[in-house]
Amino acid sequence: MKHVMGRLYTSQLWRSMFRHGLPDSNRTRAETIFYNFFLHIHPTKVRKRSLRYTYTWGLGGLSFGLFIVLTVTGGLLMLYYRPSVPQAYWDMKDLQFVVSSGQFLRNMHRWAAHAMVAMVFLHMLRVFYTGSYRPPKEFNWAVGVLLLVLTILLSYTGYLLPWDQLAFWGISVGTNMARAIPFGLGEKMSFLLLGGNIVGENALVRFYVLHCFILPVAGCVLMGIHFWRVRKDGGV
Amino acid sequence: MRAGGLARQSSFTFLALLLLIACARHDDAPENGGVRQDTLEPSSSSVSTADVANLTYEQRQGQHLFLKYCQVCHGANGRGDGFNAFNLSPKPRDFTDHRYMNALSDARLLETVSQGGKGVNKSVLMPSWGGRLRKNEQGYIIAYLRYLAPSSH
Amino acid sequence: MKKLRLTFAISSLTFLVMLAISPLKDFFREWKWYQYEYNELVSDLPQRVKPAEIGIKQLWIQKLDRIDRCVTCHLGLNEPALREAKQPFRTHPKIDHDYEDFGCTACHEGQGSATTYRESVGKVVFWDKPVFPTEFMEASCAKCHKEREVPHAPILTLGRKLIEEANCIACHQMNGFEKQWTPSLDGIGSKVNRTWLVNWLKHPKAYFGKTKMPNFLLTDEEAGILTDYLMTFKSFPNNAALDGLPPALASEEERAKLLELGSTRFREARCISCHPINGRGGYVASDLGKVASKATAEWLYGYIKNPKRLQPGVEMPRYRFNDMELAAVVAYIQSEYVDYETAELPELPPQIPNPAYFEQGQALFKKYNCSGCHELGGMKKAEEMGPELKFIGGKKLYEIDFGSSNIEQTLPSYLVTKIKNPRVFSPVMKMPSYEFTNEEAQAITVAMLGNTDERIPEELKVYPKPQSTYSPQGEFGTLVEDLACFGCHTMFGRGRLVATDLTLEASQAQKGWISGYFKIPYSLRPILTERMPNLFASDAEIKVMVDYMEKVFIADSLERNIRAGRDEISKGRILYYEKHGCQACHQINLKGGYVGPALDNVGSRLKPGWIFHWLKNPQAFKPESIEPNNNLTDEEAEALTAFLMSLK
Amino acid sequence: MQKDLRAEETSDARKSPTRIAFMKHRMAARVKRESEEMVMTFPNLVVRELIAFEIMVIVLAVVSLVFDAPLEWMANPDHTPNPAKAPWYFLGLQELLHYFPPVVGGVILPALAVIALIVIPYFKINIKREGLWKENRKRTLVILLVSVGIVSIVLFLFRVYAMLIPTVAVTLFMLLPYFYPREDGVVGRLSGRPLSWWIMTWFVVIVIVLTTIGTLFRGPEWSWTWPWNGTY
Repeated sequence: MKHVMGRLYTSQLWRSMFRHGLPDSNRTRAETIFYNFFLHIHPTKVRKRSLRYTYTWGLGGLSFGLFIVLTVTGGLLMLYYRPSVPQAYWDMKDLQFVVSSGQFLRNMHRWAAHAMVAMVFLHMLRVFYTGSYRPPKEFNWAVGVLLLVLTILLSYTGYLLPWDQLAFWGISVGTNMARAIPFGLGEKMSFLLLGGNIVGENALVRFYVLHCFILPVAGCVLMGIHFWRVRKDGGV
Repeated sequence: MRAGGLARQSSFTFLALLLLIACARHDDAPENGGVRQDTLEPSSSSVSTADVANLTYEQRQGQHLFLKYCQVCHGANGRGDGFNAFNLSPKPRDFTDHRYMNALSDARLLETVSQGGKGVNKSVLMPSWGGRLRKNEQGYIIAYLRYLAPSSH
Repeated sequence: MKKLRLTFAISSLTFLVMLAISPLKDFFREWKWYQYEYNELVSDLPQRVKPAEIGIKQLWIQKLDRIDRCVTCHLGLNEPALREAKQPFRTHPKIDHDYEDFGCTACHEGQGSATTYRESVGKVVFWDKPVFPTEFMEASCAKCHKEREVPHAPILTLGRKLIEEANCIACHQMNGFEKQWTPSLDGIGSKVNRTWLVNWLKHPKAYFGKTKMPNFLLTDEEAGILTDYLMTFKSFPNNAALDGLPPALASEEERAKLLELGSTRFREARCISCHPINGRGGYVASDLGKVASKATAEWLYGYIKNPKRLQPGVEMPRYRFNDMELAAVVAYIQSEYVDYETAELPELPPQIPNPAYFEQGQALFKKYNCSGCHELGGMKKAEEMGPELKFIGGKKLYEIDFGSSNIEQTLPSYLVTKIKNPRVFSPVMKMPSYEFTNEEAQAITVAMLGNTDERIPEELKVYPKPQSTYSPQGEFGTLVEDLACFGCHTMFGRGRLVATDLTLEASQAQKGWISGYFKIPYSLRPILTERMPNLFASDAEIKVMVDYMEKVFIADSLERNIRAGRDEISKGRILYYEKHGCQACHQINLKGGYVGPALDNVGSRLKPGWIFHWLKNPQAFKPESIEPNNNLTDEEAEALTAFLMSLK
Repeated sequence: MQKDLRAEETSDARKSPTRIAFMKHRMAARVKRESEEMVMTFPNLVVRELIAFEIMVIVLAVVSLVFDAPLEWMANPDHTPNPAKAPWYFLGLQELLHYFPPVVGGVILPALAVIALIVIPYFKINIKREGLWKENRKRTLVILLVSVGIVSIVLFLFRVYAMLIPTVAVTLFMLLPYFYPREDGVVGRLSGRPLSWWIMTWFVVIVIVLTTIGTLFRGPEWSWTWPWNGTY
């Protein structure tokens, strides 16, 4: 057994993918981090202090974890969802009744979305109360606030997609709030958002595109910046 | 030792979770259909409502046809006591006679309804309904006759 | 480090297990067990039944835009071998609509897309249309069938009839119903006495059990005020006035002399063909049992003399009585039809009208939308309408206020309760009580549930026949109006069907017989209580009517010459007695059944062509007739006709 | 004489703007770095992150298996539910709209909050994060009472008790170290809190209170409804 594994680890195919040996010495452990695309965001060594959960609670990391869960479940849900009236609603029913694990996927997506809003907000509180927003991290704090706004917008745009009473009136109430912005700006904004004056098929398509493409891409870019800055400012 | 504990622990968690899920998604037993009456007023039981709930679709349709075409002679309850019965000789058949009715096949009953007494060597006073009632309507009537005299087994 | 590894091991294991549960749950879905059970069931049957392939099945009904997955579990719908099997495997009864063309939920409702029992029968919060219980099933027929009588849907048909009779559309907008005639209240102050009106308003059915007037559940005070208000309306429509009593009715003695004549005329006029007396008799008009305690003698006299003058639109014939006969009939009614029970009760104490009674009475009249049915003082249109019911069947549960009642929260149960007990959900509701039985309330509910805004393709809909616009002109037209023929007879699709459809009368009956029948009507069927009244029409009037009928109520295609030789007659006699057993229903010389009309003089009553065509296909002329269609050959029909024509 | 010059390692550039030590003539330069214990990222951090992620997904999966995501009736533009509620994270805002005119509740206040959040780090006041009551105690008290008074009067005029009560409560906690100075315990800890901390806490408390009220305590016509009488 050991022999076979040994052969595998030394084969050219394996070596072409993983350029480091088994992470059994500090050198190979360091290599594991910086040769790995996904792990290279981390430094090879971290302060022991920052491993303490009670300091960061891992809230930022978990927010990102939720984002991953949402991306995966959301991607799968997109396979069954048509953003049109009233198909959207019947697709929800089909997810519930016919699609394998469809209800589970939708539940995961829904609850993870709610959790993410709360998680990002809590992360912001943690950052504030530990004073981690102070210079030189002020810009990263601003990026973080924008990420919170993006998270809420993502959740909000997704709220309309099932096209049920809850969704329709939740969104109607929300956009009516935006209409209060003076100088006709609110009217313009809500018209832009809804693609019309009422929540209808146009709004559904717009929210769908915002939810599945524009906002996630913007989020990814900002997240990249956010993580990069964390690392540069001495974080994990 | 530790591995055993782990296995026990994880299997316990798994079972607990399954239990949780089973409780949450418990499917209700079929409820009794029909409208519950307003509790503010004692409900009056109505015969025909009970009939509707107890009879199958065919029997209900059959009952409706029976009351229109057959009851004048055979009576509303199929006892052969319709208001026109005493003008007739021989008397109309009593459909609640289990022994007699159960001995007749569906095909025979259908023949009688469709061709009348003359078609089956019975009294000509029984008209033939083949020209008036469609095949499935005759079937409904047979279904209702079977309801009036359910087979005894 | 070891602890970390252990935690990692446990969490990874749990992680994988958790992610595996959902696919596992999917694998053991409810419908699969039904399919396994079905396959087991059919493998035990003696007949060969194809087992089901495991998997979700659905019917896609494009024209109705429905997808029904009911067939996933209801697997035996098309298998005659499973007629007695338990649900969900039982065979579907054979009906005119194949479920493969119409799907399941179009008729049964429920959530067609669902694949679990609970969700598919729809007893879940966010599905408003759970599967109809059997007693409401016929509501679905109403989605497409807009005609008055829906075949194979007796409950729906009854419901529609009740809605029309109760005049629901006086207050509620609903498609497909016509407003029923209701009496005008102008002149009511000169017609009835106050005591009667108070009692009537408080409980109409106590006076006349079959009245269409509902009980508005008025308090004593409200009834009093409304009565005072109504009693102020003394003058009749179009300023018609009562003539006062003729001298013949003025004194007791004079009246007593007339009683015998009155009694005879009352019977000859067959008043009870339309008016019941203490509940017995016809059902077209109001009960006469206590009419002398209700209406004044002046009014009775004026009304019978010319009904339409005091009550425009009423379908009461103007009998051709002379003044003496008229006074006699009124005298007879006055002596005979007295309400002895209330007469013995103490008179209501003299009323001191509330000074504001007129305004308050008018407010009550408007509040209860009395003008929805009754004309009064030019107030013709209904002012306060009830809720629109055009689409009541599609009403969502969140739009219904169940109040504090604890009935089942479904639309049918709401409607049944509301119809039976109109003010149960909120005391501010104004709907009157019609005292419907449970059965009637359910029938009405069925008819209402069919009023949905569901989109149904036009080609599936069945509409009622368009309203007949037949309106005879000239002398005949005046007579038809005056004698209120449409009140009982139908002509060219217009009128009631209490009596014969006259559209083909002249093809049916011989001219001489018709004239004779106008003079002395008699009952053609031994068991009927209603029959044609003697209208006391003059010979000239009869001639006008018969001549018109001979010209218009006739179809040349029904003429036929029948050979009536001895051979044919004896052959017909054999057919009558020995082959088709006609004597089971028809009497000749007092022998035979009395389901159909007696045939004693049929040879001098009917025309041979009519008999021939009727025997060939009775329902072509009278769809509701229960006469069997014996599929006679032309030869047989001619022989029977010959036999019948020999009965003079 | 040799005096140790300590170069503190900090990420706070303002507090120690440079990391240059000024050396006197002939002084031996020896910078001692305060060493902090470092560990390898792999596996220490990576495995911990994975565990956290896994536990989170487990919790989510359990929740998803037990509670179904809501799906109500199909959207019906003709029938407004009573009350019509936005998603829960906007219910604080909706609650504000109940009290203030739309422009104030729906635009000015939330915009102020977001802008304030973004600009917090750019105001370099009290960068050392000294306790509220460390200096100028009298002046601070007057300013505090006046500003809280103004805010409270405005809130009282609009009848916004849902904000007034938390405001007063937070102020009381702020005043606690002033009137009962202690070194230790809760009061001792509170006395070390800077103004920015208090403002953020006030903001958070109000967000939580308003969101909770909007979510659980509002029924038809946005009237006060106890959660045990049904949530909407």
